Amino acid sequence: MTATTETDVHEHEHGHEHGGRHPHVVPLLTYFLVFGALMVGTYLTVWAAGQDFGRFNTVVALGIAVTKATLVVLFFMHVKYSPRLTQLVVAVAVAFLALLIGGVVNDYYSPRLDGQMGPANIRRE
Amino acid sequence: MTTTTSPLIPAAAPRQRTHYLNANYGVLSWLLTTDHKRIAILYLVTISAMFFLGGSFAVAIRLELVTPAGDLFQSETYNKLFTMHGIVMVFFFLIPSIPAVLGNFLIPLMIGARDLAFPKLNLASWYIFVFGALFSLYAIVNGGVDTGWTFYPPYSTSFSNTQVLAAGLGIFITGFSSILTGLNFIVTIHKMRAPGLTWFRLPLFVWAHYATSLIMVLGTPVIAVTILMVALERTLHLGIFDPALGGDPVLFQHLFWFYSHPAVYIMILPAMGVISEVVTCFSRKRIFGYEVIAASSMAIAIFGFLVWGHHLFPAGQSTYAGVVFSLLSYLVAIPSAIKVFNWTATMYKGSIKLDTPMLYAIGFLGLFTIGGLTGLFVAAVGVDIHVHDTYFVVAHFHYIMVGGAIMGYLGGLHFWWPKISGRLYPEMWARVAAVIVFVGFNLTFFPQFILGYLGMPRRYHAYTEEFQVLNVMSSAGASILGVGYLLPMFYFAWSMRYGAPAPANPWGATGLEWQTPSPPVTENFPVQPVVVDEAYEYAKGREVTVV
Amino acid sequence: MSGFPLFPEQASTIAGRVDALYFFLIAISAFFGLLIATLVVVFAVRYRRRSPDERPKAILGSVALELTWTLIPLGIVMVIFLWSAEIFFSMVRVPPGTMDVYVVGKRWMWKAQHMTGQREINELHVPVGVPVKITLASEDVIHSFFIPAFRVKRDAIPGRYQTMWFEATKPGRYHLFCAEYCGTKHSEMIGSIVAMEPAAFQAWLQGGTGEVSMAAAGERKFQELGCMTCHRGDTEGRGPNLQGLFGRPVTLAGGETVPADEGYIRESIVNPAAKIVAGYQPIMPAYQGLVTEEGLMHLVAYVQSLGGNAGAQGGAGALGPGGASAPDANAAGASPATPQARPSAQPVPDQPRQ
Amino acid sequence: MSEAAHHHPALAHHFENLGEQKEASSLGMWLFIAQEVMFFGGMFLAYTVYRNLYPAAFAEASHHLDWKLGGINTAVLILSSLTMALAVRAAALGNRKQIVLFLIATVVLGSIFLGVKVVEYGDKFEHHLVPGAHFQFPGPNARPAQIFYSLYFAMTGLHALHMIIGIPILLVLAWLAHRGRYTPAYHTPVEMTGLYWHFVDIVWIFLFPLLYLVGPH
Repeated sequence: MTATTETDVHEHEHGHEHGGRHPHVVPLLTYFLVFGALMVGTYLTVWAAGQDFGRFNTVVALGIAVTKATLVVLFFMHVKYSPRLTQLVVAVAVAFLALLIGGVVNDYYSPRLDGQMGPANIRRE
Repeated sequence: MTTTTSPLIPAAAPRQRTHYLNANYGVLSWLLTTDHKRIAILYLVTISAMFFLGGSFAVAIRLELVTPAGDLFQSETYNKLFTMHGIVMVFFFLIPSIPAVLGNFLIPLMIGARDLAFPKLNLASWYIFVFGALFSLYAIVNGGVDTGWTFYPPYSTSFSNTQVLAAGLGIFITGFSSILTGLNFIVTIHKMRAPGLTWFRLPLFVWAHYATSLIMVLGTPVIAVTILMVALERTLHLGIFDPALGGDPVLFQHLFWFYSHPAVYIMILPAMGVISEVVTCFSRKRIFGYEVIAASSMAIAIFGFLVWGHHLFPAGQSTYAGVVFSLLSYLVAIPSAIKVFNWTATMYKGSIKLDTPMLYAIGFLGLFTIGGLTGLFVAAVGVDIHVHDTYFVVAHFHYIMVGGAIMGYLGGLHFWWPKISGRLYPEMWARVAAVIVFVGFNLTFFPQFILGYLGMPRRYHAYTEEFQVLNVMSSAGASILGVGYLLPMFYFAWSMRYGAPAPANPWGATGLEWQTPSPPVTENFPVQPVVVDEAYEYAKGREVTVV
Repeated sequence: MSGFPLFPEQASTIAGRVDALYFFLIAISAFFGLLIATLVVVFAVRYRRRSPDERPKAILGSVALELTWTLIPLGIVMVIFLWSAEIFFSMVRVPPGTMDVYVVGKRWMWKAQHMTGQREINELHVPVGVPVKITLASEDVIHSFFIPAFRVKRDAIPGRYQTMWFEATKPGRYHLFCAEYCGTKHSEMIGSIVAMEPAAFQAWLQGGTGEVSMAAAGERKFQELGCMTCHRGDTEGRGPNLQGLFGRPVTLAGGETVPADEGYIRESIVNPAAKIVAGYQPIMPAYQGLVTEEGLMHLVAYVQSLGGNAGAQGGAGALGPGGASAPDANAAGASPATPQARPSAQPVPDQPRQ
Repeated sequence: MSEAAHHHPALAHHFENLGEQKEASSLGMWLFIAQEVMFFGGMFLAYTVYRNLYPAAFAEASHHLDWKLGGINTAVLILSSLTMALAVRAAALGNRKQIVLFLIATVVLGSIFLGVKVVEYGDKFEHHLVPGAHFQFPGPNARPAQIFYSLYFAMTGLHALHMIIGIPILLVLAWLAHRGRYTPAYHTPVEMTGLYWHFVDIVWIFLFPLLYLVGPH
C-alpha cells in the first residue's frame, strides 16, 4: 500500500530518510564514564548519609540521586539523542510527579486557621 | 477534508461488498481480531452490558428511596447497591465508553490510518478490561462491596468485611486497559496521520481524545497504586492509611482524588469531541473558533490535575490549601464555558437539521451547561461546606456524567451508527427516545439539587419525611429515563437486520471517515487519502457525492 | 405528606451569608443557562435547514467574542471565589470566648459532652447567641458532623482532632446528620441540635445528671493512669510540668516551637515520641488504644483546666528546659527500661525510682 | 522505499517502514514509562508525607536496615544497567554474540539483586519487623516505624516485582538474539526492554537513599 500520489505534501514533521535508519550508536567510552560516575555517585550517597548537614541531608541525598538518574536517562536511555517528542514525554512525566508530591505535601504544610495542630504550625528556628 | 473526484468509492457498490464485518466469520475471528473496528464492537457489547448492570442498580436505589423508611432493602444491601452502581458506572462504563467504542473505531479512520499504532496492544486492552470486569463481577456475585466507589479508609481497610479486595483488583486491572488505550491513541495521533493532515486540520474529536489520553496515561496509575496500597493494607497489614499506627486517611483522599477528578474529565472530554463533530455537521458550518476549542481541550486536561482538593474541603485539609484549590477549580471551569459558547456560536447562521444526533447535542448543551454552572456552587468553598456529600453534589455530577457524557455517547453512537453498522437506524424512534431521555433525566436529577441544599446527605438508606416528595419525583423521573435508555438497544438491534443500507456519507459530513464506504473495508482506505482542506470545510460544497 | 420544604431554615450566623452567595450563584446560573438555552433554540428554529443543498457562509471565529466570553466569566468567577473564600475564613477561624463541647463520632452515634460534664447521645443542647466550638474526634472510621440548618459540616477523622464552630440564632430543634459514609447504619447516625434561649439553656445545664465535670473526670483519669509519677506539679518530674501549658508554644528537642493546643496534647498522649519537649527523654509509653477518645478528651480538658490561657495562641515565654533543672541525674543516666511497644493493659508499671 | 524494509517479517502492515514503526514503539514505551513514574510516584508521595510527619521514627526504623546490602544491591543494579546498555549497543551494531552475552549478564545481575532482597526480607522476618500482628519494635516509635516498614515492603516489593517481570523478558530476548532475530535494522524489542530496565534501575537509585540512609547512622 504505497502512497498514491507522491505529492510533496508528504511532509512528516520529523523528516527522516525512509527505510530502517541506523540508530545512534553511543561510543563505549561514554558508557564506561557514565558507569563510573554512577558508582561514584553511590559512594557519595553513602558518604553524605554519614555527614550531618542538618536540614540539608535530604536535599543532598536527593540531589545525588537526581544527578544519577539524569545520567541514566540521558546516556543509557539515549534521551540525549532522541527526538524532541521523547524528551517532552520525560519532562511531562517528571512535572506531573512533582505536581503529585508537591501538591499534596503542600496541604500538610499550609497553615490551618482552625487552631488545630498540623505540621505547618511547627515553626522551624 | 475531501479530495476532488474521489476514486475511493467504487462506482456501483455491489451487494456482496466485503467489509470489516463480513470479511471473515466465526468466534475466533472476533476474539483474536486486531482490527480496531472489531475491537470497538467488542467494547460496545461489553460496556453496554455493564451499562445495563449499573443501570439496574440505579433502578434498585431509586425504588428504595421512594419511601423515607428503608423498607425495600436492608441497609447493608442498599450500601452495596450504591457502591456497585458507582463502581460499575464509573470504571466499567463512563471511562471506557466513548474512547473505547467511538474512539477506537473512528480515530484511525479520521486520521487516514489503516489501524491504531499497536493493534495487538489494543486487543490486549480489551482482554484486560474484561479480566478486570470479571473480578468486579466476582465481587458483586459473592456478596458485593459496601465501601462506596471511593473506598475511603479506614472503613475500606479495616472495618468493611465485604469483597473490597476483589472489587479493588477489578479496578486495578481495568485501569491498565484505560492506560494502554490512552497510550495507543497518543502514539497513533502523533505518528500515523495521513499526509497533509496537520495538527490544526485534525477533527476536534481527535483533539478531545488526545487530551483524554494524556489524562488516562498520567492519572490512572495513581489510583492503581492507591488501590494497591489499600489491598496491601487489607491482606498483608501494611498499615499505610491506618490511623491506629499514625497513618492518615486524608492522604488516601488526596491520592484517590488526584486521579478521580481528572477521571471526570476523561468522561466528559470525549463527549465534547462528539458534540464538536455533531454540531458542525448538522449546522453544516465550520466550527466557530477551532483553535480555541482545541486549546480548551488541552487546558482542561492539564488544569484538571490541579484541582482535586475541592473534594476535601470539609475533610480537615489546611485552610489555605482549600482556598487555593477553590481558586484553581474556578480556572478549570473557564475552558468548559468557552466551549459551550463556541458551539452555540457555531449554530449561528447555520443550516440546522434536527436529526437525532443533533437532538442529543442540543440536550448536551443544555444539561452540560447546568452541570457546569452547578460546578461553580461546589467549587465555592464557603457553599461546598454545606452541600458537600449531599444530593446537591450527586445531582451536579450526574448532570455532567449522565447529562453530558451519556448524551454525548448516545449522540455519537447515532451519528456514526451508519458507518459502524452499514445500516440506518429508524429516525422517528430515535428522536422519541432522545426526548424521553431528556425529560426523564431532568425529572430525575433536578429535584436532587433542591434536596441537596435542604441537606439530605448522600448514601442514605433511610431519610427524614420532609424529603419524600422530591425523592418520589426523582424516582418517577428515573423510570422514564430507564425507558429512554432501553429504546436505543431495541432499534439499534432492529436496524442491524432490517435497517436500510447506509450510504458512505448519509449526513453529508466532512471528515475522512465519511469517505470510506459504510461499513468500511478492513484496511479502512483502499488508497491512502491525502488531506488538502481545513477541518469542517462545508462551504466548498465539494464533499463526496452521496452514493 | 404534609407540605414539603423547598429551602432549609436559617438558624446560624453564617447561614444568611452562605445563602446570599447561594442565591447569587443561582442568579448567575439562571442567566447563563437561559441565555444558552434560548440562543440554541432560537438558532435551531431561525436557521433551520430550508433546502437540502443549502451552504451557509463559513464563519471561522472572532477574537473579540472569544475574549469577551473568556474575561467576563473569569471576572464573575473571581467575584464568586473571593466571596466564598471570605465566608470560608469566617467559618474556619474560631472566635475567642466560645463555649466548648467535645463530640466523639463512634460507629453510628454521636456522643457529645459539655465541659461541665453533661453527656448527650445524638443530641446537643446549645445556647442561642453564644458561639459554640466543637472539637470532633472519631473512634473508628471517618464521620462528618453536619447541621444543615446552620450550614456547617466538618469531618470527624480518626487519629486527630477537627474543630468547627457555629452560633445559633434561632431557638428550635434542627437536624444533625452524619454526612460521610461510615457503614451499615450510616443513615441512622442522625440526631438533633436543640438551640435554646441562654436562660433556658442554663436551667437545662443545672438539671444535668450530676455528672462530674470533664476536667474532674480528666483528673481522675490522670491519677488512674499514674501520669503524675512523671508529670509532677514542680519541675522535678521526668515529664514536662503541665501547669499553664495549654495554649502556649512549646520548644521541642529539634528546636521547633509548637502551640500546645488540644491536638498537641492528644498526640503527646497517644504517640508521645512524635514531639519530644526540649530537655526531656523520649521515655513516655504510647497510650494508643489504651485510652478511649472520651478519656483523651477528659485528659485534654484536665490539662486545659491547669491554667494557661485556654485556646489563645502564643503568650508567655517558651516553656522549655530553662525553668526545669535537668531531671535528677541518675534518671537521665540509667534510662529506665521502657516497656515493650504495647504496654500491657494494666496501668503503667511502677517505675522503680533508682 | 527500500525493498528489504518492505518484506521484513517484523514490519507491521499499517506502518510505512521500519523507522516509523520503531519511532512509534519508542514513543509508546516512553509513555509507558511516564505511567510507571506516576505509579511509583503515589508511593513516594506516601513516603514523603510520613517522613515529614514522623522524622525521628523513620530515622530510627531505617537504622535497622542493612545499608551495606543496600549499597551492594545498588552497585549490582547499576552494573546491570551498564550491561543492558551494552546489549542494546551490540544489537545496534549487529554483534549477535555480544547481545546474548550482555543480556545474560543483565539477567545474572538481576538475579543477584533479587537474591540479596530475599536475604534482606528473611532477616526482617527473623527480627519481627514485618508489619502485622507480630511486629515488634523497641522504644516509643513502634507505630510510625510500622508505617516505615509497610512502605519499605510495599516499595521494594513493587520494585522487585518489576524485576521479576523483566528477567524472563530478557531471557526470551537472549534466546531470540541467539537465533539471529535482531539486526541493526530491526532490534526494537531489545531497545524497549532496555528502557524498561533502566527505569527499574532509576527507581532503585531513589529507593536506596530514601529507605536505607535516613538520618545520620
